[in-house]
Amino acid sequence: MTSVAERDGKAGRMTRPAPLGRRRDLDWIGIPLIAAAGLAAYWLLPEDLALLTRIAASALFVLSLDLVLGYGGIATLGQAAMFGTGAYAAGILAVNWNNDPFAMLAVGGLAGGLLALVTGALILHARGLTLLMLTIAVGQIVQEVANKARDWTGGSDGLSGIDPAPVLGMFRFDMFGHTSYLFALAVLVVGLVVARRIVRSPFGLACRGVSEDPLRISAIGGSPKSYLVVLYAVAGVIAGVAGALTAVTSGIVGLDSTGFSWSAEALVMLVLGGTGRLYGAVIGTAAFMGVHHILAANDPYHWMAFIGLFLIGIVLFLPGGIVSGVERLGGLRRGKEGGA
Amino acid sequence: MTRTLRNALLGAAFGLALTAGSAGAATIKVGVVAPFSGPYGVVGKSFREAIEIYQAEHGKTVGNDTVEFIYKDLDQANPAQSKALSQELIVKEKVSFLAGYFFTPDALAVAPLIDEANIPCVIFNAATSAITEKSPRYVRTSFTLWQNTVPLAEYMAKQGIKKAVSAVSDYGPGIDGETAFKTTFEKHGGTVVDTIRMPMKSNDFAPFMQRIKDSGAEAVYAFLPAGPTTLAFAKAFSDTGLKAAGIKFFGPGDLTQEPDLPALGDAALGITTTFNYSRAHDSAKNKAFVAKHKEMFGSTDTVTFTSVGAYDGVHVIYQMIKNGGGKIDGAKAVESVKGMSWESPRGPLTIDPDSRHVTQTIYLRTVEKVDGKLENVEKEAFPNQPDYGYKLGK
Amino acid sequence: METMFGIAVDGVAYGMILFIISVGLSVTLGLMRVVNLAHGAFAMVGGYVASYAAQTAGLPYGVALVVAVALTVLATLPLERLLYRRIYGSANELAQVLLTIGLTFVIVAGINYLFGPTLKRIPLPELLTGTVELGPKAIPTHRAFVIGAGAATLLGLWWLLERTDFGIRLRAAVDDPAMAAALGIRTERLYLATFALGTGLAALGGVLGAELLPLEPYYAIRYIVLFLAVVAVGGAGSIFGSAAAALALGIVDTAGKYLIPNFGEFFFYVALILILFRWPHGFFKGRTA
Amino acid sequence: MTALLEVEGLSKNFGGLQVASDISMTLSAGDRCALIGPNGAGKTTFVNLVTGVIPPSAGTIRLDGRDVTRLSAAERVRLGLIRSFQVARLFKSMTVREHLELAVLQRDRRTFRLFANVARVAGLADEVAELLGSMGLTPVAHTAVGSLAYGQQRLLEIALALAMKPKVLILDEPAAGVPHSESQRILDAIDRLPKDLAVLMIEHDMDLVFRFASSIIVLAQGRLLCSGTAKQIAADPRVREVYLGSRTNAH
Repeated sequence: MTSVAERDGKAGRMTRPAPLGRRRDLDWIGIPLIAAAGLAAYWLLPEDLALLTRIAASALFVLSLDLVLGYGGIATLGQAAMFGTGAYAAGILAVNWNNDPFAMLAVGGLAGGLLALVTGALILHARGLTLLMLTIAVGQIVQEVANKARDWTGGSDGLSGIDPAPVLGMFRFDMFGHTSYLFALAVLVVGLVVARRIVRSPFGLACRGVSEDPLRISAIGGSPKSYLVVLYAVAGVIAGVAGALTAVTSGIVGLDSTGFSWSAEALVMLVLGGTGRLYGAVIGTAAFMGVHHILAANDPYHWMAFIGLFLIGIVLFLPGGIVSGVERLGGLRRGKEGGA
Repeated sequence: MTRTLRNALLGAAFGLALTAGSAGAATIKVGVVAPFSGPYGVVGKSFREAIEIYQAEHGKTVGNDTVEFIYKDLDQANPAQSKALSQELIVKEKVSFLAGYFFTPDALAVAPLIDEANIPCVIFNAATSAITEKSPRYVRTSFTLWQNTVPLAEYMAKQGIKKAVSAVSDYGPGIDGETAFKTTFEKHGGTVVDTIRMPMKSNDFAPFMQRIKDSGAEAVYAFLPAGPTTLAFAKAFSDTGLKAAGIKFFGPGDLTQEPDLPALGDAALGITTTFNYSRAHDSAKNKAFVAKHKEMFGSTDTVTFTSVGAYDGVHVIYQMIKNGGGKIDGAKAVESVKGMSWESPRGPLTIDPDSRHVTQTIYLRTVEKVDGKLENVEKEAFPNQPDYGYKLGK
Repeated sequence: METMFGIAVDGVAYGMILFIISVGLSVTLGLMRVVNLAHGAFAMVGGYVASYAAQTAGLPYGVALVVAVALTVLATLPLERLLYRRIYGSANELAQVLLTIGLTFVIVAGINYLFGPTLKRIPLPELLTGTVELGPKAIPTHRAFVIGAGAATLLGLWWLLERTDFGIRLRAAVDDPAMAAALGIRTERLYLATFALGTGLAALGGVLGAELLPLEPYYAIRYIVLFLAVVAVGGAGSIFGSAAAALALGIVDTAGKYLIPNFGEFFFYVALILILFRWPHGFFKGRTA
Repeated sequence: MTALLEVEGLSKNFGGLQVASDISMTLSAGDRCALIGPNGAGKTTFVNLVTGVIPPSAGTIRLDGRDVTRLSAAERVRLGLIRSFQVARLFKSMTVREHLELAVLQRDRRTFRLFANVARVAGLADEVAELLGSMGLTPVAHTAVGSLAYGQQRLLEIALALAMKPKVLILDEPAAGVPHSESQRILDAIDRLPKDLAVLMIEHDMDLVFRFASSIIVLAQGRLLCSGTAKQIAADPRVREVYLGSRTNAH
């Protein structure tokens, strides 16, 4: 493995997080900056809150993928399984028992985390293509279960009629989307804070080690798989919360929320922003969905060619994603880039 | 505090925008949400073409008001995205009508929105009966599985078929079709010997064919969403010798929709379907419609059931604008078209006051070659078919 | 008994189609270590060329098949030079996935633009229509033909990789590129040739499998999971592994859909999980891995 | 002296190939033992067997009196059996400091703290600072390992092993590939290893072996050829024969 890693080209760096120490100067400002940008968008684009809400909820989902892929090196195309499970759990809760938005988030996170814990323990011994296939298979099975459990999930018609109670009993989810957006933005910011905390914890440090060289982790007495399973579960909680957040803000859950294409799209957004950098998830999501929104309005057919060329371009010319491009431009990494 | 103030202001502005239509010449906007890209892109295309034909024929103005259509692309079933797009149409574009919606979940997603904003939503396609129950502001100009299946099952029973098998895709509309078929066919003395639900992602239909064969049925009722799976199913039916063995093939007409016919080829010959529209429908109105399509877009390949769904949907919207005298109040607008009847390219239509779904003639068709081109040739007509599934489905 | 036989025959027929369409991916993945998600797109290109050649240009089926394979290989060779060469090596998995997904999107958009979104067909010659009787079971003649073609492909590939100079050099180059280069083997050419082999097989599969997996622009995305499943279960790079995997998955899928159609979708993926649990590297761990 | 590491009759076959046969040895606290042998003698296999990377076909391994033959590599590490790698095997994107933090946290089983801040874990900073100082790595503490000089990477390997508070330390060619100018620092570091530690060093360089080792074990063709004090081994004709027979590989 070492020999291959040494042989690799620039693109191999895509999953390798840059060391924490280097980014410390940029780091503390990131979350307040995102919160401020989010609030600015609220005032500047009051008519686009529907889109902005979807961006915020999706960014949280992509963030969960970043934890798994960027910090754990787990190649997955099944992250939507956790997202969808969280969304359905929250929706079922709201339709049948309790429509408090915070309760919905909690149940969604719990459901996503549990699914990730169980499936992670089953599949995370595998690597590479095998793991990729296993994550896809889990996602497909979850989707099929949702399709079959029509009485609970509405099957292919979707689970509609989710009507969340006002936040704290005061702020109603109206069609203008003010409550939805601010709620989603707040959850995203909390998610970022939590993720940042985890990444900088002893656990986060160990996970970075596992993603680089699992055997070396064994050689200092750690169990790579248990780190990965816990990481997968934590990311599952975040994905589940993101799903629940979508259920809260859109009032409906469809089968697409557990689907392969949603997982793949999240991957594209993450890589666009840059893996292993929490803000990459937010920036990638905003860029992808924003550009999609503008382009799709003009010419839906060429959107696909555009995003395809964009992906190729990113791989060939900007393997670290948008964030790395910005960092390079800003010279933040100047003189510190060296070695391999 | 500022929040409430802001909301109040926006609400007021919005209210003004809605009523602004009354003040002389204005633009009335209609938001159309449909797949314009992706695997179902042809649906959006047919919607758009039909809308343009209608506007070419009837003008872009109603009274003093100009009617403008705004299109939003929703490439696959994604209700959360459907709601976000519709919300944007209402809040940002200030549309007075929502229209389109190909998939059921996408249509269901907007129910709370149209109630809150008091906006009529005219569904051009989404065919699950239960949709119009979810909001009084839905009007539908397409068809439902029940509507197509009930006359078909009755016809099959009348043909003396005793044992039939149903094979449907395992999703909402498929199950609707299965229920409608089983209920009706058994009510008329037939027996449904097997009900097969086929996974949506099936590629190889040979095992289902074997099961149909083993069931000993004389006929099969099949429903699959239009596209590659339908093609593979129909091919498998003829390739595995079921066709040769004399088993009859029936289904709702989505199965043999016009754009797929060339690819289906001879495998499609003899499939008998019931549907609300065929491109080959023999009426002056349809001939004019098809001719106009050819004139404007150069070919009639994309003319199919979604075309008339949209064409008649626009007609309903125009009528609502007329009835309101340029002033649009969602609930009243829907009220004003209840019971409305008109002549469409597909035949006579009436909006049922209860279900707000079109009561229409359902045609029995068989796929045949007409001038070397495969067409759904109408054999019989069953007039005044309502949505049998209203307040019944699920 | 008759039922079991019927399931077996249908399963093998389906499996052979899966094999013929997936083996090219196994070759590129196992021998060149490229996760080529554009495999489905190449298969689709082959199918469209054949469709165009047979329907619009009126060529006979066999000629259309050859033209499709040749043109697809020619059209994709520049891609190897321009794109794939930069992402060889298994440390680049994510880059490979993204680059080839990007390429797939471009091809989908291109096909959509050129041929439109509707289904396309490749007309079969008289000879391949109808059914053949296999004891109590009738199967479409075309499928019987595909089974034969699959078996021929299997043997041909085995011979090519195990018995020819090309195969020996290729395996040497895969095992140790530096050593192979030192021995004067021109790895660049070898990789180009292998890439051509992979795309040629993709195109062949696209044409032969078109009866089952109909041609439309989203073909490239719709079936890629299926192809990957076959390769993962078979073991990347193993020709016989791919065949075994395709047959196993074909039979499991067929049996599941016949016996319990309502839960047919579960069978395929549960089988996939169980197999990969038992054999994490596939049936035949890639000979080169 | 108590025996910390006892190996008895250790064997391994791959297919039909016997890569280790019936090797026995003992290592006590304070021992400085060198493991030598020509290339292909099975030294690396032996280390992999002892550390649990590959399971043995026969034989037992006891660590501090406890049978660890069936334990995983990680479990043996937790019991104090630590190795360094022949080719420096480090996390290229992490800084020197982060390596040592990770090792100490791992040793104390504090790595499953999801919400703690590494910078504020009690006692961590002090211990890491001490380790950095003892290996002379303080100036490069915040440098990513990928851009360290090779000698410094070897020093970090040793520091990492020490951070685990080993009972038995296996050093796999600690100075291999290091330019002469830097090797002195590594030798000094080895000299300063805690006295009560049992150390097994695999080495080719005979100067280094004789400088370091109090006892020597010689492997050839997967078997224990002989063992004894440095003097005994230097005089043993069988050792000369083995080495002369494969001189080209010896250095």
